[in-house]
Amino acid sequence: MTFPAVRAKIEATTLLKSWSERLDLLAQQQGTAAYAFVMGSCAELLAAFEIPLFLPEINCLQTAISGAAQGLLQHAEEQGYPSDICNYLKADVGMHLQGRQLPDKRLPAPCLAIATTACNTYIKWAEIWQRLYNMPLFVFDIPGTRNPAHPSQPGDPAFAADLAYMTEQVRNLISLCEQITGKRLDPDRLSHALDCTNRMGQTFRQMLALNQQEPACFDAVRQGGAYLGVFNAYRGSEAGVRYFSNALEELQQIRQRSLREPAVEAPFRLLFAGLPCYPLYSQFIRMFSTRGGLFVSSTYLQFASGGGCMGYQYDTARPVESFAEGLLLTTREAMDSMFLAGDRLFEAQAACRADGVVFHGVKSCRTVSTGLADARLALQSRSSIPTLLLESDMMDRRLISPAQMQNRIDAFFETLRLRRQGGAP
Amino acid sequence: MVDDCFVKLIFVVQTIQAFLFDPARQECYGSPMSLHEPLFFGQTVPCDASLEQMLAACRDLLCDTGFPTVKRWQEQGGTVLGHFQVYVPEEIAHAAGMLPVKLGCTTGGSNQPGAHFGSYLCSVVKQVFSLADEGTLRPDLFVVPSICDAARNLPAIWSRNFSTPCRTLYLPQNCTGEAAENYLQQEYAGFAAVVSEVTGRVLDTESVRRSIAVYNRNRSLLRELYALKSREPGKLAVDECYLLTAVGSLLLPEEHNRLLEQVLPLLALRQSQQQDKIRVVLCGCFCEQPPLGMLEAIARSCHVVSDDLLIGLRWLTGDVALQGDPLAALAHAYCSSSSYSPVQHDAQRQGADLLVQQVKQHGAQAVVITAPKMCEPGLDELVPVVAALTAAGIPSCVCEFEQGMTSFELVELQVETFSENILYAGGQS
Amino acid sequence: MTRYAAGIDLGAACTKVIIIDADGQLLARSLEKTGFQPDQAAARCLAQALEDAGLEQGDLSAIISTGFARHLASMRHRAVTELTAATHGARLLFPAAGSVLDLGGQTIKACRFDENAKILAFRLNEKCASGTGSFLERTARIMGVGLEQVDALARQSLHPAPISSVCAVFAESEIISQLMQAVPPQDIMQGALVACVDRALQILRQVGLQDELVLVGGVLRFATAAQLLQQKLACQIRLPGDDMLQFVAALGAARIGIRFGGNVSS
Amino acid sequence: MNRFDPPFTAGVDVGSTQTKAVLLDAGAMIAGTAIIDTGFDVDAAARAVFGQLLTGIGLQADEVRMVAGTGYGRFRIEFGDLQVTEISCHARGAVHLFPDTRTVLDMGGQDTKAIRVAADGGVIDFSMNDKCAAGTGRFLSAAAAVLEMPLDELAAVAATASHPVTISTTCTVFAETEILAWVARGKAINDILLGAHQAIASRSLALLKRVGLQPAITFTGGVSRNSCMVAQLEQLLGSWVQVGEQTPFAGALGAALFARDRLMGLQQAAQP
Repeated sequence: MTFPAVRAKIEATTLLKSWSERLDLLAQQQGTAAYAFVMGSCAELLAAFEIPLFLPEINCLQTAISGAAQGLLQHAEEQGYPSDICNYLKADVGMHLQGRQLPDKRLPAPCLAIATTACNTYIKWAEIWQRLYNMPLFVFDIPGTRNPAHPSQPGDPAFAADLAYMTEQVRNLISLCEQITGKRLDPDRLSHALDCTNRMGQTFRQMLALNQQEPACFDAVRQGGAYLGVFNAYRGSEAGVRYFSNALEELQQIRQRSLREPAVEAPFRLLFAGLPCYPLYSQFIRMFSTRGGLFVSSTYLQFASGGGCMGYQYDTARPVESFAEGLLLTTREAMDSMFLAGDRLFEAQAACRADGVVFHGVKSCRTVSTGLADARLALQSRSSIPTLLLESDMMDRRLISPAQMQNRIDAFFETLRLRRQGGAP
Repeated sequence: MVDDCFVKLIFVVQTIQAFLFDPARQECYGSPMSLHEPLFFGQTVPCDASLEQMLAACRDLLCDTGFPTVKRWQEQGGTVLGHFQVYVPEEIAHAAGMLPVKLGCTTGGSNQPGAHFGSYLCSVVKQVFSLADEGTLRPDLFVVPSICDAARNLPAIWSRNFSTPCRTLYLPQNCTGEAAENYLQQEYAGFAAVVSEVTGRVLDTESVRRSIAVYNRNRSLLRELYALKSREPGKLAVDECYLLTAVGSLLLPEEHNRLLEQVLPLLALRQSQQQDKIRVVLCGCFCEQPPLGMLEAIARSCHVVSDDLLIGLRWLTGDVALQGDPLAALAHAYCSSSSYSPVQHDAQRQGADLLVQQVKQHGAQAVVITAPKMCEPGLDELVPVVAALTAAGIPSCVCEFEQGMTSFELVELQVETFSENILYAGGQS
Repeated sequence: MTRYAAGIDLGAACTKVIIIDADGQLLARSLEKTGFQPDQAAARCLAQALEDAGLEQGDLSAIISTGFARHLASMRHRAVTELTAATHGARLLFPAAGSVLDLGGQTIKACRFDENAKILAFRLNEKCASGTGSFLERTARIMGVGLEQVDALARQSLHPAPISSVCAVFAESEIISQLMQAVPPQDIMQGALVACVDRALQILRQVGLQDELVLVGGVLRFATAAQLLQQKLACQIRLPGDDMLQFVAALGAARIGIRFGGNVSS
Repeated sequence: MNRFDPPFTAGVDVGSTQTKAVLLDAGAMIAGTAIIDTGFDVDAAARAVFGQLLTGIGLQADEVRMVAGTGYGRFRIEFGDLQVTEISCHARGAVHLFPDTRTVLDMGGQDTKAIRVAADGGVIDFSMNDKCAAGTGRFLSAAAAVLEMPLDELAAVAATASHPVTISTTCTVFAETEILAWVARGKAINDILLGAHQAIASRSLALLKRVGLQPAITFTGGVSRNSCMVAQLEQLLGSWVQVGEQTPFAGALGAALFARDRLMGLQQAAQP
């Protein structure tokens, strides 16, 4: 990457730091926050009630990048948590068992937890908090696609039944928030938050579209991670809107520069499917970038933004109903991008003109990883694009063997180079 | 007249007759010759058959990797619903004349990673896929309840590899209000619509209601079997109880009912084993089933007085109402009188507390927890469960397992150590 | 009349027999390779011990078998697992012991027990041999270090290498990649020992720590392992003498024979 | 000596157990092979095997114009001119030995790889054993160690078995325990060994399926000498598996071919 999107990276770091600091301050003042997950976080609703939002997944991946995760995992395992469970969950539990104290910050206790069925582990995870803190837990049923061949669409009777159930649950969640805060929902505040998310999502979508063309403007795993962090932590806020509009502007400038000064050797355009390798975050990306690879697109952006990067536009005139419908559609999009990845990758790799597809399955996350090997087979049956399947973890350094990983990556690039020299068959 | 020295033949014939009297079902059967052939077991057992012979027949059926009962049903033109663990309302498929088969209870099928899966996955997902992939079992409809993250990937993988239809069943996790019950009734209606599409039969109220009655009977017989095991565990080892229950996953409920009706009186007459064994509750078997060898190893040192083996077959704890809309009745039963397993969130109760109650209710001394490898929901509950047991002063022992394991030395080592330290080491000196 | 009991430990590699009297006094012990016929090995080994003790088999009030092939010893009155046996053995050797950690070639076992040697909690590595003796052996082999040199080498280390993956099978690629980054061999060796000890500690912490911990198992041939454990644990650590190291389970089995007799079915 | 024409090129494959070397002449004819145990000093092993290769045919080191290294120790070979992964090398070597090869199975001490290759020896797709999969040669050495039997006799003993046991553990080290358990249960040694071979073969099959195997299949790496493994694979695949004298050297051969490509490229560039 000749012109990295530096500004977006720095601004993201600043914003996430201030998010952490606000939570730290809250913890110091014995305040509490709502715990929710990135897929179906209900951020706009919580914002309308001014309930601070804590996203444990983001906190966990930060501990993996900083190296603090290993101690948390070890601590949880010593309490009997098995080695085979989601390591996000395990590190989080380790943190709670150590008094919500990390080397650089403290975290507030939960006043409410929201776990959608986008990932079933969310529920098990939240049940553990419930045992620790006895706070209200709202389990949010979000029915996904029943038949991979025929997803129901708005207008179908089946969709109407799901939507009715969603709306009813949203109303119940609103009553719960009203109970917790002692105030009524202000529909205007909800509308405003939804409007912010509308603008963020639309911009995010444009940014992703930019990378579909050549030359690519950003690495979807490296810079993509920064975009995701802000999207999730600042959903429904003006700060989020500003960040994304700056980020888009930066990418447009990078694109102009790249067109004027093209790279000596065009990078290998790669599509990433799966989850990042957070314990070796930079090293993992470098294993590709030093060989001339650039991730132009990533399925991670789709599900880890809770489907938000599709740019769904809420109808701010009827905020509650539209919130329910948006939650159903975006979360279903997130679920489809995991469970139905295999059916969508062929179009995705064609759309981003990929030279190769990298699948990274992790032990921690069966939601995303279970289907990857088959998705790869399905892609291979339709296309001759080179693929690489790696397995490691997103949290636990012990599960990662960099020597093995680099060897496989080297072999993959030997294939990509051979193809480029000989012209793809 | 049929030779009545063959018990199996009798209940097979009665089952068939019951079917034949139901005009809606007749199309399943080809020539009348099939009347005189044993339908399911592929073998006959005399009516004075001993309990041991019946158990052996159950074992043969369960260990037969060729799925003889299912094959035979399909050869005769019957359609098969294959469904994944834990609970699926089989009544809906049964009412349309399908043979509901609960997958993942048998010993067959490869549990190797295979080409389609990565390494970090439980055996049961791999096994169910490999059964279809190797052509051993091809249900006409495959249904997966959205029990866990791994299972939720199965329908897409299935539909990419096989042409037979499949569907996810989104059972509610938030069963707190009326909304969930209404939603579930709709979800069942969607399931019923697929069943109709596959079988070409429109489901009417009467036929679903009839099926509910058959399953009510089945659940009540299983409750009797479990009550006997709790009362007199020396009469029924856990592996035997498993055999009697698990064949239900491969038979029509009518036929399973006949088997249980034959077996229960024989069990009552059985001599109880008097051995030094501890009374335990076995838990952790709600989805992936421990291999028989492992249950035998546990039975060598323990009297299992209660367990969650194949809990899905006993999911509804009471009778489903025979009045009103049958789908509404099934939905109501699910939301109001379910068993517990880690794949089902329950806003009112937690698994750990229920287990402590279960131990007390059955007068058990200890708990053996079988922890399925790579099973997220099961393993996530391990610590809370052990903590609750410890707090209640109940000793527990955790053994990891997977369906395809063939070596039980470690299990034996752990269960034996556990049991001998409860039985002997403390008291005498 | 004095009562005597024999404990037979039918281990994967060796079969060990111990004969003690009612006071726990050691009368005889013997050891031989288990081989492919554990029952015969046990019979030979028992005969040898009886001869050394000047006793007949009929003099024994109890013969208790333990170890991996415990159910194959046909002369046994009762079989107990090696976990139970090691606990009783440890308690006999060290009357204040509260837990045992067994560091074997393929298994790590930890037990916590009460004053009657009743096991309160135990744990073992169930699914993989990560961090067991076989990882250390492989590491040493890859670096061309004899097993007897391991301690001397590790002692020279100032900065133990962080070794995160202790899978015995992937040892090669990990160790070679460390060597490639020019990490000194002593730091790799020490790093491997630290990693194995950490893995063992993790299993030990799951059963909960007691005041006095008895260490047994083949990994203790590396003195560094015990030293590292002592550094990381606040509790008292006990090591059976070299002559008893292999006999702890057999001793415990014999002790169970004295305490509970041989007439319990199992 | 005269049979081979200079310039010579060589490939050295430093594997986890053994180090192999192959010498090629100008016409890509195999002029010599050598093999030694890797031991702990990778560079020394590479030098030793290279020396053995040269003495075998009476060449001086400077007569070998280009040396390629492969295998885990490839970056440690100080006299190597280029490094290529063993995946590309096995593919290239297998296609050179058997031009109709479309799928390669390489079974070595630490890794098992399935590779789908193009007609020119280029890698189309590959898949390797994951952590904790027992399908490697190490499993057999473990079995040999437990049963106190020389490694090269395993195949002959296993071939006499009729009722193989099932070995299901996924950890190679635990496989030893499982083998011992079968011994304790009184199973015949040959049945246990055949079970071990079958366990590995079926795991390899999974890898092969993962790359979408196509005939013809060439079996390379150290274990390709094991006739029982060949038979088990053939039975599972229902087709022939190509093996030969040189298949254990396929990695080094591939490396030598890459070295030769590089040399010829440089020569062409030098002569306008």
